[in-house]
Amino acid sequence: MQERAALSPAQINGDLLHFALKTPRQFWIALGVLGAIVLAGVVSEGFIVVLGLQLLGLTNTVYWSVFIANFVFWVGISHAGVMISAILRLVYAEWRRPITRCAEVLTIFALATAGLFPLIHTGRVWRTIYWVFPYDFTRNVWPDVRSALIWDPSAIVTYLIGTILFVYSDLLPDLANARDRSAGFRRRVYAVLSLGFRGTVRQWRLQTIAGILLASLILPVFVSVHSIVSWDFSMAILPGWHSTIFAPYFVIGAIHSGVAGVVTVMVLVRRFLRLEDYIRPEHFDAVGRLQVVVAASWLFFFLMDFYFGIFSREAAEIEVWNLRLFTPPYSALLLVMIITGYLIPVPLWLFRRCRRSVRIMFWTSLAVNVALWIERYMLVITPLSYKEPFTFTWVTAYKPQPVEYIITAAAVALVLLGLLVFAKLFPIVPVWAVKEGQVLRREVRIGRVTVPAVAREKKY
Amino acid sequence: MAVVNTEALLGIFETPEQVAGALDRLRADGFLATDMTVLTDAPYPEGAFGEASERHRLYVWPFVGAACGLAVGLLLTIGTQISYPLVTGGKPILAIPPMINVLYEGTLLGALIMTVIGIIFESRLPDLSAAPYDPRISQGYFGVLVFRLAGRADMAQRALRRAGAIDVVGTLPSG
Amino acid sequence: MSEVLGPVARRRAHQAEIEALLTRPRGLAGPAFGAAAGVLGLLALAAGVNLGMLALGSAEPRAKWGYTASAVAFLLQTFQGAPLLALTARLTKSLWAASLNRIAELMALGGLITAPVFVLLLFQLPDWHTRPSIWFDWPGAPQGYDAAAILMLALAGLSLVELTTRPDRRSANPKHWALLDAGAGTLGAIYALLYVYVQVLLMGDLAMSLVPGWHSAIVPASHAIQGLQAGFASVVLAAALTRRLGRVQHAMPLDAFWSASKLLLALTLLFFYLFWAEFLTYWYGRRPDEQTLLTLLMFGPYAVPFALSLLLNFAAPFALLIWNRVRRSVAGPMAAAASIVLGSLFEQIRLFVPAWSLAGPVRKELEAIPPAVFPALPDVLILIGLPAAAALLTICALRAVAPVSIWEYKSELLLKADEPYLRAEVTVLAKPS
Amino acid sequence: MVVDVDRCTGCQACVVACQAENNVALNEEQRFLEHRAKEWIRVERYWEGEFPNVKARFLPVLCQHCDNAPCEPVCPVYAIYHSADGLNVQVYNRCVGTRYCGNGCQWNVRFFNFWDPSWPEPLNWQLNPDVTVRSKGLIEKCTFCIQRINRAKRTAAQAGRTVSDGELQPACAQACPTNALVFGNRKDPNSRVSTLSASPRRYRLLEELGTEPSVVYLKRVEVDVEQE
Repeated sequence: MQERAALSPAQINGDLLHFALKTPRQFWIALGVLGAIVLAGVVSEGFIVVLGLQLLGLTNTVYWSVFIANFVFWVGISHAGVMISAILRLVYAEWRRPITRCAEVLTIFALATAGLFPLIHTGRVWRTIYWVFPYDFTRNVWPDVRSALIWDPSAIVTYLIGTILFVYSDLLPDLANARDRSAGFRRRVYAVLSLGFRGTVRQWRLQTIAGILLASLILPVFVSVHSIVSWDFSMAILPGWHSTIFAPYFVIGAIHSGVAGVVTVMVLVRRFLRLEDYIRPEHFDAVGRLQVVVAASWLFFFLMDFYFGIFSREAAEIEVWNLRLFTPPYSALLLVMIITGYLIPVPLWLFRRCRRSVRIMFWTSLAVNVALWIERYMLVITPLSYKEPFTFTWVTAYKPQPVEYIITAAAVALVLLGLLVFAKLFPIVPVWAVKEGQVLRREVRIGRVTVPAVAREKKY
Repeated sequence: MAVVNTEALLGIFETPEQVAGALDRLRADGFLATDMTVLTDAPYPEGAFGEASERHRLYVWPFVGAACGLAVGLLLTIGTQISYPLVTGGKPILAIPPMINVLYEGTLLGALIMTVIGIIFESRLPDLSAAPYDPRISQGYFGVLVFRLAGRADMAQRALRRAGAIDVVGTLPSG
Repeated sequence: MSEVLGPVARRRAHQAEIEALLTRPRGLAGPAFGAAAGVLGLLALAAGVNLGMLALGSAEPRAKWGYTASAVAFLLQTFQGAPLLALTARLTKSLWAASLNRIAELMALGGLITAPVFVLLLFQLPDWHTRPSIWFDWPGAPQGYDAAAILMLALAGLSLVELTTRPDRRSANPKHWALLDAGAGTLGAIYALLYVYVQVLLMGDLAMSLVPGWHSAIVPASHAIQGLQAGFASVVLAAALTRRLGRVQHAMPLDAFWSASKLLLALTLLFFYLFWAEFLTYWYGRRPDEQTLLTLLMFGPYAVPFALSLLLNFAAPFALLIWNRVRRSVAGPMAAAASIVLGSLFEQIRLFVPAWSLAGPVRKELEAIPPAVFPALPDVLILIGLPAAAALLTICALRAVAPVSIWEYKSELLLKADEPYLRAEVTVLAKPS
Repeated sequence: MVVDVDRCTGCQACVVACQAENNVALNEEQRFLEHRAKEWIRVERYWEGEFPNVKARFLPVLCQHCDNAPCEPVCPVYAIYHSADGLNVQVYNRCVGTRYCGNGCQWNVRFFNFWDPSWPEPLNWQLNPDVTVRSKGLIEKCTFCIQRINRAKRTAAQAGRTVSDGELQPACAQACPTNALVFGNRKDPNSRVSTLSASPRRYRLLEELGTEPSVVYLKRVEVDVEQE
């Protein structure tokens, strides 16, 4: 599986630090375009603050909408980082090396973007500070721990801080490397950030242990985050939301979209940073195998949600599924979701040749995320807008409004912008991990074939 | 922190084999295993250069952090609920299941923060010492750092040179 | 920098070990085997007789089948969950599991016991008309579909055993190897899919359908994950016993137990997580039907098996397995595994006995919670006898094939070796594509 | 509160009275088309039967002030709590507008302010000074005219007695020409509300959710034998 070419450390430095240390013109163009989209989103949000949420397509029953769908979607994407990085570290998968950091950084920016949505979707944005921080000291009124919306910030803050620290501790050796390769002001900044890391035996020892230790600590957080997001929904006794399966269903959906998100970012990094030597077809091959399993589990949970929704033959739950399956536009959306989330990508991923094609992997990964966005949209909107027992709320078709489209697009741009700026400032491929891979690289001859091999520390 | 105000010498090598040889030679000259370390640009298997194994207490940090996180979490969840006991939805004032969700996050946050602090601390960072360093190390060269020279600078330098060092840099004027 | 190694030389060095594995009297030695087989056989016989008496007795009350259902579910969790370890290892190309794969796959033979009793249970189900079900009122539901599924699962297990033991039973030619390469993975995947499907049917038709208002979508998934946990645990337990009693310590290295115990730890955490997801939803929702369910399944008449299940499936193995020193031994993982296997039994009891105590006409909601059904002597004999029968099959199979798959052991030797690295020693793993 | 469905004529007097008493924003036609109309109490109208044998059925729906309200614990900022009187109280100052409570409520009686309300001249002169005008971005709902409850309590406390049954009425009950809406203290076994809710016609809306609503409905008495 590992068809890595042997590379010298100097060459690795040159390739991987190039983008961080030099500024090509495309960078400014990309920065400008993404910045403009983000700015449009900020302006739209300004209108919302001034004019109120009437600008959104909300109605008396559909109180949560695209913003919450975006929130769930981006939290889902953010699961990529830990999924790829932590699990692959724990199983010592060699192919993790070039992709761990872009996965983790994707987590940071996706999560930060996700965190914006619950705040901007509230009616009084300027007061939400009360929600996250205790505010009423004199009367001792604090946030209510019994609310799922308190579990939510606690989980997201934990995950965000954890991931940032994870990335930082993993970045130390590369900051030291960048310090050694730069001059002037940049050098001083890198020197301060790298805390004077010099690469002693002890420091490397701790780096390798840290990767494993932090990975195993952050995995339980990772599972809890999307579970708690799912409990925002399943705690309410709303038919279609109040389901026990939501926690694992959300997590597996998050992994599905997250792994696809990592593939997308891998392709982008490979293409724009010209890292064809580092992010190689065998990496896509390995991710593709993983995706087959993840997609199958996702479909299983989707079917369970469906089966045991209608299993009880309760009118309300059946109504929700009626809406999803047979009522346009939801029926069409559901069809698109199944096709792009499973029926197209999975058969392709079964073929080794498709898994190794960067182009196919890119488009299938995008398709999966289209499907997963639709899934979240359906999960949020349909239970809210099914025909309820009261005539007052019978016809409640929800239509997204222009500001919602703009802010959704701005969120995509914001995440990409974050990745771009990060890649500009820091090496997005972990230089030291790639070098470690070269150190541990071996070959074994069995009969007449030479098989790639890897050296591991003897465990006992 | 390790080598503040201490004279030290850094030999630059091209191959790991030379480094292992240099360590052997230094030990033969009477330097202690704790008086030298190897600088590399990537982790090598433990003991590859025949260096002394490093003891650390990193595994204690997450447990301490988890305990702190749990304590802070308990304080916050219990404190906020009983400081102004408002009934909501007929749920008990001290509602244990929701608390467990928050406590869980608090515990893990504490563990994560303390672990990263532990990594930095155990790595002896931030390193403000003036010990010699050379940018070539992160370019694939190897460094052998000898400290606590105590007047044996020449001896160390000879040993490094003889082991194949292409360069020796140091904080004291080389002789 | 890379040196070319001589795997053939290494292999020759280990040839003696492999020969020993091949030629030694397999599994338990003569009299010990006889004694064990005798005891297990007697227990199995007792279970069979009691099952027959239950089946020939009056149809009502159906509650009397609760413990039989628990025993079937227990077999499905442990013996039939075991081969999933081999599948996971093969899919991820994990060399550490090479020495556990054989035991894991042989345990699939338990399917021969599970399938007939499962089918017997299907015909004890109450009237199906208008019952909550994923089959609605389709003709032949649920008996036809469910029986087909469980038989297919047993069959897939047998094929897996046949395929993976073949190279050890007779000399294999290149065609065999090609078949084995493709077959073991594909068959394993089919087995896994069938396993999950059977779990859905088991929980849907033999448990949830019987309890008014119980339609928890997570239950099939959490039961399947618990099956992975109990299955992996039973492999660890069985392998640890075989290692000791069969004296194959050198062929089952510590590494296998160390790595398996990490998976067990992860699955133990997952067990609690899935329980929590269900519990929290019900606790927070507080609808009357949900509160009834919480009482029925967790805190009411079956509080004791529920508490034991939480303790043995989660608390005890978690407390053991978080310590690396415990994981890095044989006794530690074995103790945790034993706890999980036992806990799994209590988990089945708290799920299936209350469900079958409600097996009657279709009701919209549950008005009163029935009192606990305590096991009578026949129930106890069935609970012990059915796993004993499956264990008997497994140890009989161990007479015919080596406890460690020799062909996998040999290929592990080809792909894995210790060698010096400057002043240290490292393990080199080859990764053929 | 007890709602006698048998007495309700669907005249909507309660809706208008509530709108006036509680400074609820005006509902223009466009608001209904957008499904953003605010009616703290609303009269649901159902048609039953085939033409010409059609019957209109009316059902006034207001906040049920559930004892185990699903809207209360989901609020992260304690903007909703359960008062000692058994009221489901919305604290406008604290509300940040997550609208989570609105999702939890199955009766759809929680209304979000999509904009700042405005009253054209001279309607702004009829605003009730006892009731806050709620700004945009928060949730509002029926309070059982808490301003009247508090005033009655104050008056009674000054006179050194407790509030007697029937001493106070929320605007909707006061306006009801057929006395279909009856308000009172459920804890007082002799109050009219308690007597009425002991009726065999008693039921509660969406009772199966187990939220213990405080509003009791009395079933319609079927006089039409043909229908049965």
